[in-house]
Amino acid sequence: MGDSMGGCSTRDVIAAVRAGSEAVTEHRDELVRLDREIGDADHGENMERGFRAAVSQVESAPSETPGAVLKLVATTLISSVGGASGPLYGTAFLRAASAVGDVTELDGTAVAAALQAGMEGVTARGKAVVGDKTMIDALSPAVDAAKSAAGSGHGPSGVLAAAAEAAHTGARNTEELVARKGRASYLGERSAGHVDPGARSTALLLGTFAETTGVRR
Amino acid sequence: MGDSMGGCSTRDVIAAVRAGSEAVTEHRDELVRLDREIGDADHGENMERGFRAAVSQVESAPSETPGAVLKLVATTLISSVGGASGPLYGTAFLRAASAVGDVTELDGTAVAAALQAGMEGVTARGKAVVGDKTMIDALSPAVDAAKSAAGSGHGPSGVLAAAAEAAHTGARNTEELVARKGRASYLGERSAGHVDPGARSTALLLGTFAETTGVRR
Amino acid sequence: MSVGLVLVSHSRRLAEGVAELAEQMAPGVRIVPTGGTADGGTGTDFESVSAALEEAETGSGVVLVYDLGSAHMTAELAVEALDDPSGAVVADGPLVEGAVAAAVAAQGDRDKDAVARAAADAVGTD
Amino acid sequence: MSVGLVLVSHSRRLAEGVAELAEQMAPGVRIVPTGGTADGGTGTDFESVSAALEEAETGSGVVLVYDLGSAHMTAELAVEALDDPSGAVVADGPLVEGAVAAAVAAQGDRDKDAVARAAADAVGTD
Ligand SMILES: Nc1ncnc2c1ncn2[C@@H]1O[C@H](COP(=O)(O)OP(=O)(O)O)[C@@H](O)[C@H]1O
Ligand SMILES: Nc1ncnc2c1ncn2[C@@H]1O[C@H](COP(=O)(O)OP(=O)(O)O)[C@@H](O)[C@H]1O
Ligand SMILES: [Mg+2]
Ligand SMILES: [Mg+2]
Ligand SMILES: [Mg+2]
Ligand SMILES: [Mg+2]
Repeated sequence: MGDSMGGCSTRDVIAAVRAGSEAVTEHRDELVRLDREIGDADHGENMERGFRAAVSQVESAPSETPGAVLKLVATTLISSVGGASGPLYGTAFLRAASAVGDVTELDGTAVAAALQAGMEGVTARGKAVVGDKTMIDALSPAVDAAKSAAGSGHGPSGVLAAAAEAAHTGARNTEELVARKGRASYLGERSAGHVDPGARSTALLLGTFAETTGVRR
Repeated sequence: MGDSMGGCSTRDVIAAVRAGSEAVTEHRDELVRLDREIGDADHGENMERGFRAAVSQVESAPSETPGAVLKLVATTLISSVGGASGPLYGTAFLRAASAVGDVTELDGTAVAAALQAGMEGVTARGKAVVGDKTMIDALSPAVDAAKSAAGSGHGPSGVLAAAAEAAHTGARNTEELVARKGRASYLGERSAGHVDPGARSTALLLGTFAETTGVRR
Repeated sequence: MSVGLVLVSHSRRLAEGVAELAEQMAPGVRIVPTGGTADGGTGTDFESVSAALEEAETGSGVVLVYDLGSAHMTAELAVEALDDPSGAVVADGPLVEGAVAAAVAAQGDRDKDAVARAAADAVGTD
Repeated sequence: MSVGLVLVSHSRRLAEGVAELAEQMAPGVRIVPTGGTADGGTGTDFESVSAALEEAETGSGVVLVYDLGSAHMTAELAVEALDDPSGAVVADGPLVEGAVAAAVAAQGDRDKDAVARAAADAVGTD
């Protein structure tokens, strides 16, 4: 759909979660490979397990608002992921749900605000700052890009497309960083030379959300 | 026997170890009770197990010298006690064995030197100083008393009797101390008001050694 | 009763072993080990931690000790999900040494903040 | 090969759980858990630690990590009993966090002193 052709409905959010789950499953081995280099080789499994559970929850319990979907995804990720990404993405979705409130459709500004709230949740939970080689290094530039796209009048898909592009760059740039948070911090200098798995999954999810929103019927 | 009536033979040392084992078994519950207050309630079992094993080793493998007996006791305690007292008493007996060397009989001076070496072993192993509420608080005054008794011409039984008396006082005085080493240090101030189990077992053993040597046929 | 303890580990065996050690030093303290994901893998499980929080609550509050960073975050989330989050506190400090120190402090009838501090100060305890 | 690791705990389950965690971060490192007395009780066993030292020796040396003070002393004695005591080093540092940090350092082909230092510095690692 065109960028300004309207908001993001509950059905759109559900579709995005479903697409996110498929993307994570498709990229499972890549995420495992990244996590094997600087972690414990489970990020792919963790994300696949969490998003599968989220889809099945979202599909079984009808949600009335985008916020309700986001909240259900949050609690399901928290209960099912089993690794650091569970509390982190869980808190992100929880804060995003609070940020969007009870509205039935999200415009570009609401999407940008949801991303920002999500990022603040990750920061509150994990205490990482930009440069620590975590998902924050994908999420933080994504939020900046989203806000600026929303500010110049873009709708949800434009905002998400801008966020996704920035997140991809941010994730790629984690390669040279030395980890200061999460398991990878145990590796010290040796963590440099590898992309952070959580930054990669953040970029992947945002890219998928942008695509799903962009091709909306 | 009279105090200066001769040295301490290999058989005497074996008899002392056997008597030590009996004493520890007899006082098993007392040691457990003390360790329950400021530790993990196993000092009685640990000591009983260790000294039983030591007696059985000493009785099965004929040793030629007092030093050889002490060395066998050391390695057996190290292998069988399972708690801090294993490495500590083990190192004490090991150093005592080195100190007495190859002689076939120990005089009062040799006994005092063995006690001193034993104490230095405990210090090297456990890093405790006087006042930390450990077996050192029984052993250290015992060594001083032993050296002074040996210096004034006492034989083994006189030296051990002096050591035992000082050790008993030292052990009793641990009651008011706050533990700074070993498990009891986890209790902080709350460790005061209880006698240290290891100091008590040290006093018990020295008392038994003194008695055995004193009633020698 | 004394403050309860919840051990939040990535491994069930690890948590049970720590509980075993801590209980010997503090037989009167309620210590609940948790570890591993619901499907038996390595990781932490929010639901088990929440259940453990309930089990460890004696009315005097609960202190949680964790192993790695993600266990810390799961512990925090479980506390935030309580009806009264002020009843539990996540302690910094090494898991084994911290759990033993916390258990001993709880056995000594210290309140939950003092118990948490004992865990945090456990580095270098003998 | 990389430096080997021996875990000296008072509990077998605890040691095995720690090995499980550390192995996930360092699958190429030889990690040998020991814990409990020969008769299955809680405590440390000199003979098992000695056997573990042999098993963990890959030719690059061994680092030992322990839980409580008496495990420290048992670890030291086992090292002193080696033909070449300079081949192994007892690391200070918390058991779980130290073992993970040491395993990761060993995986990174650090020498045994650097591996021991990684364990000692593991306090407050994420
Ligand atoms: N404190 C933190 N703050 C932000 N992100 C973190 C933090 N700790 C870990 N992460 C992210 O989580 C990712 C790892 O997730 P995952 O492998 O699922 O969990 P675990 O490390 O527990 O196995 C890392 O790549 C990183 O992006
Ligand atoms: N570092 C140390 N230096 C000297 N003595 C110590 C030390 N640690 C413990 N002890 C002694 O060991 C005794 C406890 O022995 P035991 O109960 O057999 O071992 P554990 O504490 O491992 O259960 C204490 O009462 C104390 O006298
Ligand atoms: Mg991982
Ligand atoms: Mg993991
Ligand atoms: Mg004991
Ligand atoms: Mg013990």
